[in-house]
Amino acid sequence: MPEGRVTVLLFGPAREAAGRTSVVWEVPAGGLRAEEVVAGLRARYPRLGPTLDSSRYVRNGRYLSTLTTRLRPGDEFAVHPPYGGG
Amino acid sequence: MPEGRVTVLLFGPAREAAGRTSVVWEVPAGGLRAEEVVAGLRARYPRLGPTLDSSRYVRNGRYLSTLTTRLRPGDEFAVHPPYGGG
Amino acid sequence: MTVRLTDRPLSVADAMRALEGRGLGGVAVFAGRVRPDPGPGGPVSALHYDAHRAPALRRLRAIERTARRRFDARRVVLWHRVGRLRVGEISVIAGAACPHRASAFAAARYLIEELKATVPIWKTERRRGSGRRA
Amino acid sequence: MTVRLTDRPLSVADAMRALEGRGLGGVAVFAGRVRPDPGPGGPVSALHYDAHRAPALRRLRAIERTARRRFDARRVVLWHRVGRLRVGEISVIAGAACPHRASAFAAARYLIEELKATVPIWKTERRRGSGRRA
Repeated sequence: MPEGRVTVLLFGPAREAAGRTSVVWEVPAGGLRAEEVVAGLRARYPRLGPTLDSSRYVRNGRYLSTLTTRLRPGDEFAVHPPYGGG
Repeated sequence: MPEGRVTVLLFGPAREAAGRTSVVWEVPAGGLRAEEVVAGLRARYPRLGPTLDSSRYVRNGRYLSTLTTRLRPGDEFAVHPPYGGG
Repeated sequence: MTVRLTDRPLSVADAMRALEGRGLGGVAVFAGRVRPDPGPGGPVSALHYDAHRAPALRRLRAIERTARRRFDARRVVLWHRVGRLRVGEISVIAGAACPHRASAFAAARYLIEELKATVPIWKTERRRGSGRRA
Repeated sequence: MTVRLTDRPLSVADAMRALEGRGLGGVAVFAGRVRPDPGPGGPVSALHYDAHRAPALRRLRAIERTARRRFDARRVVLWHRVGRLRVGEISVIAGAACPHRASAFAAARYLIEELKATVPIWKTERRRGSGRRA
């Protein structure tokens, strides 16, 4: 995973709505908060909106309790829609 | 099954205690009640007593609600100790 | 066959095949195996199961019908082995396939509980040591 | 393996072998199969499952540990398939072997309910007809 980028993972309905399983996100000089990624996804993939509203967010395998969390280069940021295993 | 006889079936613990799976019982001229068979089994196989106390009795596939029931030649009379399948 | 009393080994793979069917999203299966219970006469080395065959089969079929009606079980297996079983062998398989998983679990549980309580089948134990014990 | 995320077909016979063990008298297994649910886009012809692999495996192992502790489950299988599954194929197997049957049922039920509620696995449907639907 290159420095300066965050890998955004899309699963299940999020993957379906965006038409892709991951997106590479550049971390700007001023830093990047999780909520900025979510807003960016919403703008870039309009069909993704409803899924983003019902999703939880995971940074490096940990659920985020707030989207004001800062993401760092090399982070994995995952969109978890409601689970559907079984 | 010959006329003039009842087949007594012994299962599970009753079979173990009596050392056999069935007994042929003659029906005397005066007839035969279920309780007479049970008393006879008790006398003939002393180890069978406790099992007989906890058993139910079945004539031709039907549970008997009373042991005063008369058995007829050709009947199948079964001793059902508490069930143990599974 | 939905209900079985057999002296041949029971196979869960066979049971799963018998429980296949379109639209049956949940399959729950219970298998009972002979345990080496400790006891005064030594651990169990084998069990002997016998059944009063005709009444047992009638009762198994009645349990099956109730499971179909009460839990919407579309496929049922209720198989019991008879004869001599060694420790570890499967004595009983109770399984149900239903459209949904909650009813599949409830049906399988019902099948095995009813079998144990109401079907004329008996087990007698063979222990390493003193021979026989009921 | 006690927990699995695999793109290979799941086998209940394999699960039963993994659930063998001395003294385990009760084995309960749940298998989920792909249903041809009706829907606005036509019946489901296939499902696609994907998982967030590392967190999913961690969570499966945590569920397994709890089942062992809470229900005295001595053997556990908690297997989920990923990738494309056709109608009728097995998506999940949750099984537990315990000394007694009541705990085996409770453990299997716990395993599947926890998996569905807490493990990052998703399914998306493929329908005959309009293509995709979440």
